[in-house]
Amino acid sequence: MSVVNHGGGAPAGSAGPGGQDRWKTPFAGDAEAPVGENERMITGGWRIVRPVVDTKACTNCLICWIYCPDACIVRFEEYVDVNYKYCKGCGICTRVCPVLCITDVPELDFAD
Amino acid sequence: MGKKALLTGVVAVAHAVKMADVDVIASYPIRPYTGVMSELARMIADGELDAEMIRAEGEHSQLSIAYGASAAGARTFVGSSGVGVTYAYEVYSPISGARLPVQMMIADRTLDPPGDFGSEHTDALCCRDQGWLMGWAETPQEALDMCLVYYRAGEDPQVSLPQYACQDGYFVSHITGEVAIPDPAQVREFLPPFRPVRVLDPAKPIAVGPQIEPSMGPPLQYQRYLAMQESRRVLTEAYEEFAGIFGRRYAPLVEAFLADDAEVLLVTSGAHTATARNVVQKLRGLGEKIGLLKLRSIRPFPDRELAAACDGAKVVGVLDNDAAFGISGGGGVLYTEVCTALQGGGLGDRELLGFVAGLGGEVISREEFYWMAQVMLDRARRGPVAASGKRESGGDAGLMARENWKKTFWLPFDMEAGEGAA
Amino acid sequence: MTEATLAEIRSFRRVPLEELYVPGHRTCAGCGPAMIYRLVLKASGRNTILVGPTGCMYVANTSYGCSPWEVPWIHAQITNGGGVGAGIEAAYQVLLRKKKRTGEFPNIIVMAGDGGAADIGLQSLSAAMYRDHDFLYICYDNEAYANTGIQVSPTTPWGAWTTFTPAGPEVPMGHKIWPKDLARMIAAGHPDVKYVATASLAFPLDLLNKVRRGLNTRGAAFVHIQAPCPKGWVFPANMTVDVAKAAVETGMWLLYEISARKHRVTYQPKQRKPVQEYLSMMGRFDHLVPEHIARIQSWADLRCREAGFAPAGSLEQLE
Amino acid sequence: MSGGDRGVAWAFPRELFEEKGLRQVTVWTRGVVLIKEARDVVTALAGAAAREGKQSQAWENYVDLPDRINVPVKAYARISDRPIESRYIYENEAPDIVVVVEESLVKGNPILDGLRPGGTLVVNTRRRPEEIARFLTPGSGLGLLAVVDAAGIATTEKTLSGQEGASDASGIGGGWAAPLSGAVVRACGLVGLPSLEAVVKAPEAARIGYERTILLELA
Repeated sequence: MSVVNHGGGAPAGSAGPGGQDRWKTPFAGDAEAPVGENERMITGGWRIVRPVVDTKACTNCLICWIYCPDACIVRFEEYVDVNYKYCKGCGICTRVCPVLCITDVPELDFAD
Repeated sequence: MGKKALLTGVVAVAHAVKMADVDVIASYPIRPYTGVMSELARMIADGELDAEMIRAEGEHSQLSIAYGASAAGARTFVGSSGVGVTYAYEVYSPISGARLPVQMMIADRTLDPPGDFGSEHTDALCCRDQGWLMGWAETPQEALDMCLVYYRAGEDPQVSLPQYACQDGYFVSHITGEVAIPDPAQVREFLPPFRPVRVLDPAKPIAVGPQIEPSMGPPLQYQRYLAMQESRRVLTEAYEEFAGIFGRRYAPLVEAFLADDAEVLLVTSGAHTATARNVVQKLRGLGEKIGLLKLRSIRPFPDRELAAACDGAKVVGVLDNDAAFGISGGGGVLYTEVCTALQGGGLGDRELLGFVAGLGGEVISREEFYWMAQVMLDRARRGPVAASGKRESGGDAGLMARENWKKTFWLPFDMEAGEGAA
Repeated sequence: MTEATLAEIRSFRRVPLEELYVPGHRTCAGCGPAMIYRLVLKASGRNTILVGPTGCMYVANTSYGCSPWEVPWIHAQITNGGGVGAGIEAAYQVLLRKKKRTGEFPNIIVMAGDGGAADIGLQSLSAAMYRDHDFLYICYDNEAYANTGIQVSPTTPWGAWTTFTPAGPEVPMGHKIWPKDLARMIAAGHPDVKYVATASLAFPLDLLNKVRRGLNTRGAAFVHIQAPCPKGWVFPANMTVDVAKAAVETGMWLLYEISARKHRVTYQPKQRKPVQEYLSMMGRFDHLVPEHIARIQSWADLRCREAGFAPAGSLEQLE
Repeated sequence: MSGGDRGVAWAFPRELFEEKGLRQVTVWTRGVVLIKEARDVVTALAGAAAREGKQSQAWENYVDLPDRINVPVKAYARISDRPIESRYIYENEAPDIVVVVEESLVKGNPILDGLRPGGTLVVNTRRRPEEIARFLTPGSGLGLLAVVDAAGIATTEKTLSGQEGASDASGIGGGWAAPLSGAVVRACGLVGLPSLEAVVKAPEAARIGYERTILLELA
């Protein structure tokens, strides 16, 4: 958590009881805008099933990309893949894929 | 140099808003504050002021517009009265929580019922704990000056809090008084352009007001608490600098009148102070050791300053122009505040009385202030009330009776009923 | 104020790659409103300020003091999205005019749910539309107070089950009031509003372009977007697009725009499907009996006629 | 909590609060159509007094407002050589001067209530003062009755500007208020005529009003 402390705010970085981080609260609770991803809310652990793209079969039509609510379809030159750090496993990409190149696979089938 | 004019409180504030070069104004009509907005609309129509004036559809939206505009970096002005003030209640804490130094002028009006439009401080005092600076102006001059001082203090990065600049409706808002209108150059010297601590700007994106986790709650509220504490110093410095630039010196938090050797002190705020001061002065002429303390600031509440000023007084009376039903002590808001402020200073040696008066916009007459003074002087003559510790250990029946003496009074009823004697 | 006009987007490949609504937010898996949020920011670009009245898209997105937006965002109360948007707009107008700041006038977008737009915040919305502030107000309509646990809102369909309108022996249809038609209210009653449209997440290019047209309009614009809610409507998270599409194909959600006071149907199904196909996709309509469904069918038929849909079958004849 | 057996012994020493040199002006008018004229009279008199270095205040009675067409309403001014102590005693309790903007108000309205003994009444009318006197309460202590045909000297102005404590963008004293204020000056010398002429839009009308005022000594 970044510290933005304007005067009247909590003492910046100063130790509250126990000298804990909880005193380092941004000014008025403002949140910094994220860059690229919001690491304060990693949602990959939400998945029950994992969408797996057969990248060879993918036609790069971008339908799954446009519909992903979590911006987790990653575009490459000739195919797409999935950002598993944030993918919640909703299954929309699998559902909308016109060439059926995405498969929902149980998360526990994977070691990682 | 500036010039002098006879102005009402609302027009005096409009001049201050103009000289503060306010950017966004949001209006909604309700008497008696409404004249400030017609005056500002005229100034815009006549090319005297360049500002966006949004005719909002209610007070709630007035404050919402102010919230957005201030977050986008604009110096912002709104106002209201009575139930208009309470209608906007939802938005007060978001504004102070986002640390946006919006200024709201309140020309007091009774909350319904009674469905009249007389002045009563209840409307503003309902909002006293929302994280806004709050204080009362006694005259149009004070109203103008308070507007400038409040922008200056509220926008100070050490404070970053909104401000309720209050004045008694009709009394201050509508009666003309002589006002020294400052020179714009003086105002520019005193009040620098608004430099917000952060702005909604695509070039520097942030999120204002996100949801938090509970552990962020204590420090976030603590920030606001510290800012309010800090505002005592900032206000004091602002009034000091104000005196240097404009030549008008104000006691920043508590204004004492004939208080130095007073055995009896009346605490007031707002317009009726003028009448109270008149009565106190006459009684001094008769040899009574009575004085007056006017609270210029209610938030922050000047407890230390008040306690210091009350040191040595046998009886402290508190005028409340507000209805607070069921409140501790049976007086008004200020009575409970003063009791808390003075508790550390040997409360047992000093009697604290509360007087609720002038409700519904009724004039607080000289007769009423005179009676309040007589009640206080009578108590002072009877000597100090023993501390409750003594009572418990001593078991003195007389002392117990004294502790049960009536402490709070509603005027004119208790006056007419012959209450007041110990 | 000179501003670049946002161009029409004609294919998925032309949709901006840049993500301004980044991965990492606490919205449901399969969330319709989140999908809409992402598309809206692809349409508007970086020069945007968002106003987020209380609702799912405030609470879920900013949970625990974080933000998933690369553009500035500010919370508004559920009551006052219109007012807060108006204040930001007024500030930018005057600060640029008085040269207190430099740069471009931003796209100001209020993203309100149906409760914040059609119910408790309607006054604030109406007043802002009436005053013609230069901003875009979007209602993402998930047809209930979803954040608080699915309570009825003024856009909840007749016959829907919500926690405040459960179906039971005494009230077999559940909710028994027909929904407010917010887009038509805004269009009919606010003469200075120059652009009003409805959109569906199942038609993303249409949605993107309607958002852009709203932003390109000088003055107030309003876009009403149906936002299927897998939690509240009770359907599997992977079905969000299917449900949205079915709403359009059955005439339960109509796509049109009103620009310069001209009403234009922007999409009409060639052969409108029975509403039963849409209703049966969702648990919130499970309790309905055939006579209820017939009533909903009549309602949909009426609305399609009012919206200027060509009679069933006539489209083929025209082509 | 109970009070004592008896109240505090007290009697209000009214004489202690006499404000020597304070002059109170109460103006009666009719709502909406003639309210500006009443407001202008008190504003002009207070403004003229301020020019002379005096303390002054001017205001409308909020209990009478918002005004409705023809309803009797009041406006007030206070002028003093010394700081005004009764600034927030809202109504004039004992006017020295009563001004009636529209003549029919003398009938059936308590215009002379509280009048200070020997006080002055100024009425805008073409009638003779004796004719007006017929409608006045006997024993009111009125010392001087002044009449002026303000309507014959100026025409009324109508504006919504200046309501609710705002300033009046149409200016002060362009209508009946100028000759009426002139009559006040003539009747009791509250302020000097040059000061009045300096603050009104129609100084000529103020002077003519001053000159054409007819005085009737009573009491």
